Amino acid sequence: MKLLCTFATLVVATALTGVAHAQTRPSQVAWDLKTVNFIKSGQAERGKTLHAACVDCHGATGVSPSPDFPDLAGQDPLYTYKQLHDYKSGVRVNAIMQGYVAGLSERDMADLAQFYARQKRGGGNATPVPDAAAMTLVKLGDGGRMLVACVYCHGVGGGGNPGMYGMPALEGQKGAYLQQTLHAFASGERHNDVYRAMRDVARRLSPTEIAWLASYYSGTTVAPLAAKPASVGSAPASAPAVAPAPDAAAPSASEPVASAAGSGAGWYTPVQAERGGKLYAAQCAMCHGAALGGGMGPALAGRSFWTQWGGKPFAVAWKEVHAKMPMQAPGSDAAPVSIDILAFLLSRNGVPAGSAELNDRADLARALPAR
Amino acid sequence: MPDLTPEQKERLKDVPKGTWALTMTVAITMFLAWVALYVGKFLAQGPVS
Amino acid sequence: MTTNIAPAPSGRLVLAHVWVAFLLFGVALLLGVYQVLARDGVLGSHAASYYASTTLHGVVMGYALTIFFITGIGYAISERALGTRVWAPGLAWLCFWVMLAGTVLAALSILAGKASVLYTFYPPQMAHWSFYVGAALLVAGSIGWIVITLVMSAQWKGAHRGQNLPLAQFGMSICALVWAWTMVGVVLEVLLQLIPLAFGLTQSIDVNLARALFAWTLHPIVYFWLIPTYVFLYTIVPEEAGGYLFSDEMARVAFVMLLIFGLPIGMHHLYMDPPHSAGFKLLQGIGTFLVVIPTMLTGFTVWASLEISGRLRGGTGLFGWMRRLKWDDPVVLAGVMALFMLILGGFGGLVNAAYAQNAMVHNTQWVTAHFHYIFGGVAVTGYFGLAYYFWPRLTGRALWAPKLALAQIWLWIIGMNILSLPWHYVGLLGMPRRIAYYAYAPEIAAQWLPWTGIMIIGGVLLCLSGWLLLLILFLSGRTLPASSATMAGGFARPYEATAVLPRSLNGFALWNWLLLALMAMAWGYPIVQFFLVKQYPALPWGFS
Amino acid sequence: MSINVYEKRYLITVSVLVGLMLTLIVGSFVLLNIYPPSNSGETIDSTRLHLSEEFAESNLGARTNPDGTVTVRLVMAKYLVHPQEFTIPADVQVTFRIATPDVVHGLNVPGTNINTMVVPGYVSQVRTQVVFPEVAKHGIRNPDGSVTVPLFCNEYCGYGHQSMWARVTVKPIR
Repeated sequence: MKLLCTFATLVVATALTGVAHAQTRPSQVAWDLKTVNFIKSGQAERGKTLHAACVDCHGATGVSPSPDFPDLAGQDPLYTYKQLHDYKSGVRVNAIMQGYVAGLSERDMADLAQFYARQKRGGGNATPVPDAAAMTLVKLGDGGRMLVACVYCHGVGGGGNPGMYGMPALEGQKGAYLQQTLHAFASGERHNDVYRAMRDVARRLSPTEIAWLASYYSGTTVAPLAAKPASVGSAPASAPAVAPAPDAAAPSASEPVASAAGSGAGWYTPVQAERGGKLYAAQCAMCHGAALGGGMGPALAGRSFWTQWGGKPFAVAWKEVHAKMPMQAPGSDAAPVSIDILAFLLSRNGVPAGSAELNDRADLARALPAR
Repeated sequence: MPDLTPEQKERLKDVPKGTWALTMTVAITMFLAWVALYVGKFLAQGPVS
Repeated sequence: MTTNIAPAPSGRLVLAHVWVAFLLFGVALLLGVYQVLARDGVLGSHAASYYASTTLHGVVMGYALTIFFITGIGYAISERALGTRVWAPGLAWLCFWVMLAGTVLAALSILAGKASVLYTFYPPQMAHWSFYVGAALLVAGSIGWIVITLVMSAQWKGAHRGQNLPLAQFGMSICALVWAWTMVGVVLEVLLQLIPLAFGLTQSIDVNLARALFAWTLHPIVYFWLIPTYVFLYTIVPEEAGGYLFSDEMARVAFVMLLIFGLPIGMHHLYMDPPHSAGFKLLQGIGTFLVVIPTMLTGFTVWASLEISGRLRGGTGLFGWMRRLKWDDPVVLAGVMALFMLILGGFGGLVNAAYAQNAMVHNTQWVTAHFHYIFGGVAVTGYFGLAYYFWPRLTGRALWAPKLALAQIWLWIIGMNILSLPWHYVGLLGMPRRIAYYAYAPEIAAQWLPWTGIMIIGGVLLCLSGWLLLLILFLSGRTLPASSATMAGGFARPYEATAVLPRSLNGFALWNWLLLALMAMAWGYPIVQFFLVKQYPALPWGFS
Repeated sequence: MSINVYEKRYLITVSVLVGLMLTLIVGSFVLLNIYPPSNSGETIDSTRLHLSEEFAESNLGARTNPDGTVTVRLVMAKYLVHPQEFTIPADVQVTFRIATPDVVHGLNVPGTNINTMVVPGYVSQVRTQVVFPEVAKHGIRNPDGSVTVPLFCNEYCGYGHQSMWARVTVKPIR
């Protein structure tokens, strides 16, 4: 696990430089006869050997151990190939994946795609969806908001649609991953969908609806997420002639700041938390999960936060974050960076904000509220 | 020519005036209706090419 | 006095064809009611079942009902007109079973949800191979009828040198020729493009070549459907109405014009397609308007024949004869109603065919309303008349309840008007074709809702009428004593003496050569262009 | 071959009427340059559409040309029109250029003559000028005086066909 985190961060710097450039380029994969036949000719056996490098995050047979990383088992081979290709061309941005894919040839991608396509799909059997409104969205869409039903592209039950090229199966996919993906499409952070097909759908969904859909397809219950912290370079650099501004459905990235019970109880300022959010996404999200749900690293929200740091002096949290993190280069962050990240963590756990910024001197002795 | 009795021939002397009247009205009405739709809605909606 | 008249020699052959046709017709009517309910949102919203239903409704009405009925009744008409047995009945039966096998295969494929590509196929969306093979068998089987009809004509002319081929047989021979020329387009598309792609022998398809070949078929197939009704109007209705056929020669002229002008004008189905130039569209557009003339000519000649019967029965004054027509005879009623429906149905066609004006209505519900009005209103009403006329002559039994048959026809015409008139209006409002339910913003669908609600009533009436027809025909063949009408009853006798006709109005060779030239001129380049200019073929897609 | 005199008169009348209709049609073509949308010369590799220069994702939508006319580039792909919402002025020459990466689609805008098939392998092109009062009959009036009218996919393209449409906002020229 350690090795992985180290490798990932080294790559971050290179990936980030490519982000701005990758924004405008569309996916380089086109469903012409040559490409479709090339992918069809992928050798699953050879893919199996290549898969060895992916087991940590995506599981032995492509069923990922962590909710933040997608299942690849039973996925449409064209879709898998396109995602790998988009990572390599930088059209799809993810620090870890781009590092891994850099070494893959197109032949490797086709073989991997065929290997995963043959694996048995994971995921629980779809538990009844929490709400009828989601079923209407899935089966009929919503004319008023120009939303097309999910079934027409993703197939009944999200089982995939072999009649269309490169349509992903959603059935049994990890709930958190589905949620993150829809939020990423909504904010435009993910933009390798051809002609904004998913971005134009996702940006019209509310976080609650996104949670319903994630629950329906994953067969698990996914709690609605406050709007995803605006990560680095999320807004598409060159908005197309008609930039469909994310409308009211997707609230802006301002954090749900807990109501400060008087300035004394406040720990950080919302602006500070905002800055911290960006830094978190860049440095910590890949191991601790974009939604702080944990992954390779422990979860940083909810119960694990409170048991670890609740009721204790702030110094405990400060030492852990500033001295030991980031894992691959402990203590390499300057004090203000660690402070902002901690402010973000406090904000995501409902610790009250205030007018005064969190700082690594005055607040060290103060005890964090307990829960 | 079928062998018609004089009385039948008398009845048939006006054939096909009725048909002529009917079909002419139909033809002209259809023509006028078509022109109305062509000019009134099609051309009214703007050019196309 | 009831004499037990042996049914016509090929009664069983004809009845087998007509029963298959009308049973399928009954099923397709139920689907029609489902569709008019579904589109109005009454039955919830299910795209998959709607499009499967629309495919089956279209394939049955457009291909199965027509091919089975026309070939079946074609045998009966040829036998009566020429007074000889159907040539090679074995071949006729073989073709019947081939057609039936094809229809069942295609129907099963559609019902399994594997072929929701509608009756117009729409490559590159692909159905299961069984659908295409089924359709091909149905069409291939009908070739037998073409051969039989033309051979019977040739044999008769051989034995009756210098005599005019009886008008009814002349009409059915033209119908056979129209269908032979028409099917070339869709047969090429299905055999050379769709079946190879469905079996995976090829991996991509030139969509625009496929559309051009299908457009070749898509218009003249309408005359294949209509000519039997025109034969009914020209040769059966005047006699049944107690009058005379106004002009035998003009009837033949009309049939020939339908063959010549009806074939090379399919491009009005491609007016909005980019690959064809405005010039060829205009050429075939003008051709389409020329085909208005034989239709209007048929209108005049048949109305004149009815006028004769009306006046003979005491009608006076300019229009008095209309009240005196034999309204209580289902055969005559069917004929008169078909003529009335030809008017509004024809008007819809004028709008569609008017070159650029097609942009106003293309692929809106106006087009669907047009062809329901003209196919359902004119052709199928004619089929009812043919069925009521031939049933006693085929089964040796009287029509079960002529009064009920009158009600069935009135119900059909009223139902069709209630269905199709609001349908035309909804088309002018811009409602697109083939939508399974209202998935647009509510305020947009709201404009159409009152009208699509009314259409439900029309749909239900049509279904009732269709099933009433089945009941009448079923009971007519079974229970009642022999009817006095004999199979020997003749066709309409011409009002004015008909001299021996020039070879051209008695034979078909001249017209076939002329057609070859016209088709080459009209469709030559538009089809060959796809082999000259570099095309980018499309990959096969699913429809689900 | 003797033709009854009434029938002859009738046929002449019908021929004259057909002639008048054709005159109006050919006249519209010759004088007003009105003809069905055709683009027989412009093929395109639909399978690689999003990589083409003109139909790249960033190039879609309505764009005013230097000479004041407007060009709207759309892509119709299984079950979405890209972009789903755009604005065009009334009474200005608008050129629609549409292509599809997958199957056959079609589009029509009620109240206008914008109507064409969109087929793989070719770029569809429709030129028109939207007449505001006509469009207003079919659209929904917005507070700013413009009218939003639907653009439907009108050719069966699969189970999502009935869900495939776009919103066109037409702005009257003050």
